[in-house]
Amino acid sequence: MRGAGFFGFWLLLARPAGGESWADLAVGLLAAALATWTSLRLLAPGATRVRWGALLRLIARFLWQSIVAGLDVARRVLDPRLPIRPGFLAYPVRIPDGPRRAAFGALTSLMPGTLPVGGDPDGALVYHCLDLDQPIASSLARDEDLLVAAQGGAATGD
Amino acid sequence: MSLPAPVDLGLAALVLGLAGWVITTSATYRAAEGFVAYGLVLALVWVRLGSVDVALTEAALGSGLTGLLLLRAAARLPADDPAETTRPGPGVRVVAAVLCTAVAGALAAVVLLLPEPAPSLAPAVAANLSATGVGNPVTGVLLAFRAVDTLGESIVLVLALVGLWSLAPDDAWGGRPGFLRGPAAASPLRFLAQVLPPFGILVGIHLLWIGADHPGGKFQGATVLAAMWVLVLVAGLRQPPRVTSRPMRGLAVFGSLVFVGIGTAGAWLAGAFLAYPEGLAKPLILSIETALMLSVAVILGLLLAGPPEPDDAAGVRS
Amino acid sequence: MSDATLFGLCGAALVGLGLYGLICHPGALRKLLAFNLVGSGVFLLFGAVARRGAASGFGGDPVPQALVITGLVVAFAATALAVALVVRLAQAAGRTDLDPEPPARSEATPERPS
Amino acid sequence: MSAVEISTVFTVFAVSLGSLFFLAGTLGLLRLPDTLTRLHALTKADNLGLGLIVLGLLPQVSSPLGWIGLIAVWLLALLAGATVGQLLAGALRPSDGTPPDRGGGSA
Repeated sequence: MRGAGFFGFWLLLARPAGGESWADLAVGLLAAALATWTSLRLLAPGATRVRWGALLRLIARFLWQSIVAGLDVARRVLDPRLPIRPGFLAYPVRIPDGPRRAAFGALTSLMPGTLPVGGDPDGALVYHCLDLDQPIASSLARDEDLLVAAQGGAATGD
Repeated sequence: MSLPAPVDLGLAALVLGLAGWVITTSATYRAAEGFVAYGLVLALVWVRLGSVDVALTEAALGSGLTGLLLLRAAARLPADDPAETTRPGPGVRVVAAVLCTAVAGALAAVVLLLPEPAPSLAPAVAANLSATGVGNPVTGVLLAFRAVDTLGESIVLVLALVGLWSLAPDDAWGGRPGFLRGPAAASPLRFLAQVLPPFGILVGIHLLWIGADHPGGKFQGATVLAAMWVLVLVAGLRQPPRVTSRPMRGLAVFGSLVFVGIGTAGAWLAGAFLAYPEGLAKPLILSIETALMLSVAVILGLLLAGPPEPDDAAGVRS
Repeated sequence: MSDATLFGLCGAALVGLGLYGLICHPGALRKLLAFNLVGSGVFLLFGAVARRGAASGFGGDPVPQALVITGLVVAFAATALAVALVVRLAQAAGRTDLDPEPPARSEATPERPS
Repeated sequence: MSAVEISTVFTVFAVSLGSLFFLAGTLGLLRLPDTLTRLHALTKADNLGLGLIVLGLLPQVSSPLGWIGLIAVWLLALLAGATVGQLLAGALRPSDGTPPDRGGGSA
């Protein structure tokens, strides 16, 4: 599965024009195999099944929220009064520490008004927020629910 | 005589400005940061000069890896280093400025007085490139017409590594390289180091593979591979190998050995050291490139990882 | 003025700037940074020569370009070795200037056996 | 209008809009009071700006591989931006966890 993805990425790089030799293809397969091996060693696959429906909803929400986030920042910056109320907020994240929580951090760093700055001793993620008056915690909770659902598991299971 | 394009003027001004910042700023760490930016702008200059091969090397090696090396070194220096604050007196500085202006002026005069029409080996390369079966003239020069230089360079890299390791104190020998070890990396960095390397491997092999006919090649590919390895090391996902590890040492000299082996075979089959038999030039060049890329990637990574340190060093020093 | 001449002059200026830094900074790491500037200035001179030698359908003379690539790799190896020396010097002496006079402080600095 | 003209207009529109967001991000860099809030402006506005530029360029590329390639560029830039943004933010986090209490204009 990952191997096919990496071979696809190779094709993107190589841009086949139709005049390839077998050698080109063989090198591509070899490169994809190496990449897959590395990927499996660095990031062991968990026992998860991707739920496509939930994944599609997650992607849709991500795209929509990206637009909202960009517009939100642009509006605040262009407003002569500069309406921001920055501050920190600890969000008790349910996803256990590891690659998935990192993925959640990366995802939410692109969402409107939130930027993870690290964890705190209680296991929560600390966010820097552009405007504390926004309903940030509930928005984060929705992101988290969707991410967990897309990975086909309960929030605590791995 | 035509005027240079505004973009060239802007790039030249930016390069000189950043170089001035590297020289004049007071803190070493900031100077190293400036050097990274300087290297990236310089890569753009190389693109404007029509040398995409050099631009790729400059961006990856000159700016990226050298910058990382200098930044980590600057962070390790003692904070109360007297070298950070002392400066020579105004007399010395004026003399130095006059002297350096004279050197730069002489070089500038040389540039302005370069012979016209410019001598060039490009026609000679173009005439003989087809014999190598390689489409990228720079790769042709590196591995066919001036292969001795490249062989020497691959050996210089091995020697640099030997020199680096010989700086280790006696009690550290047999330990693991220590420059890249540090406190536990932040979770986003670990995530990046888990996700990015496979893509880097694909890009590195791609650069090698197209290097025969397009800009790219073993050095650029090796730099990308080394960068991925260093990312994994910095993120703490893997430990660098012990300096006594035999597989790692073997990999480091593998490229030079293959190069020498094929070169010696050429002396026997094609009549001269490093000559390639007719028709076999391209596959032989590709084998050398592949072997060299592996070795260069390993050596670059190890050069960045620094000399070995005692096993308990990370725990004791704090 | 062609782009080759412009960047050639730029390279000459970089050599001068780097040389000045090399002389005027007491810290070894700063000297190393300055020396890298000198190196890139020399490479840029090569680049100007390569650009002027554009012929036979190539954007530049490939021979100087190949030499610069070789030079960049060797420069990196030399820099790595020099950085290791500087770090070792800092470990041993607690300072990185190359002043031959023994500093008063260094008596207090514990010397590692080597 | 022919299909080609429509796609050209779409490209010009989307790319200009994307550039506007880059401009907004830069303006945020200048106007916002501290580095953490500036990071917000950069990561969010550049994500949308680059996304719009990629969207605008899609009709100009004929092969499906080209489309996926453009989208891959966007995704890799997102990964890089998100990672670097978090790393910088983590480095800038005040050690006692109190908000940097300055420049907060009332909403």
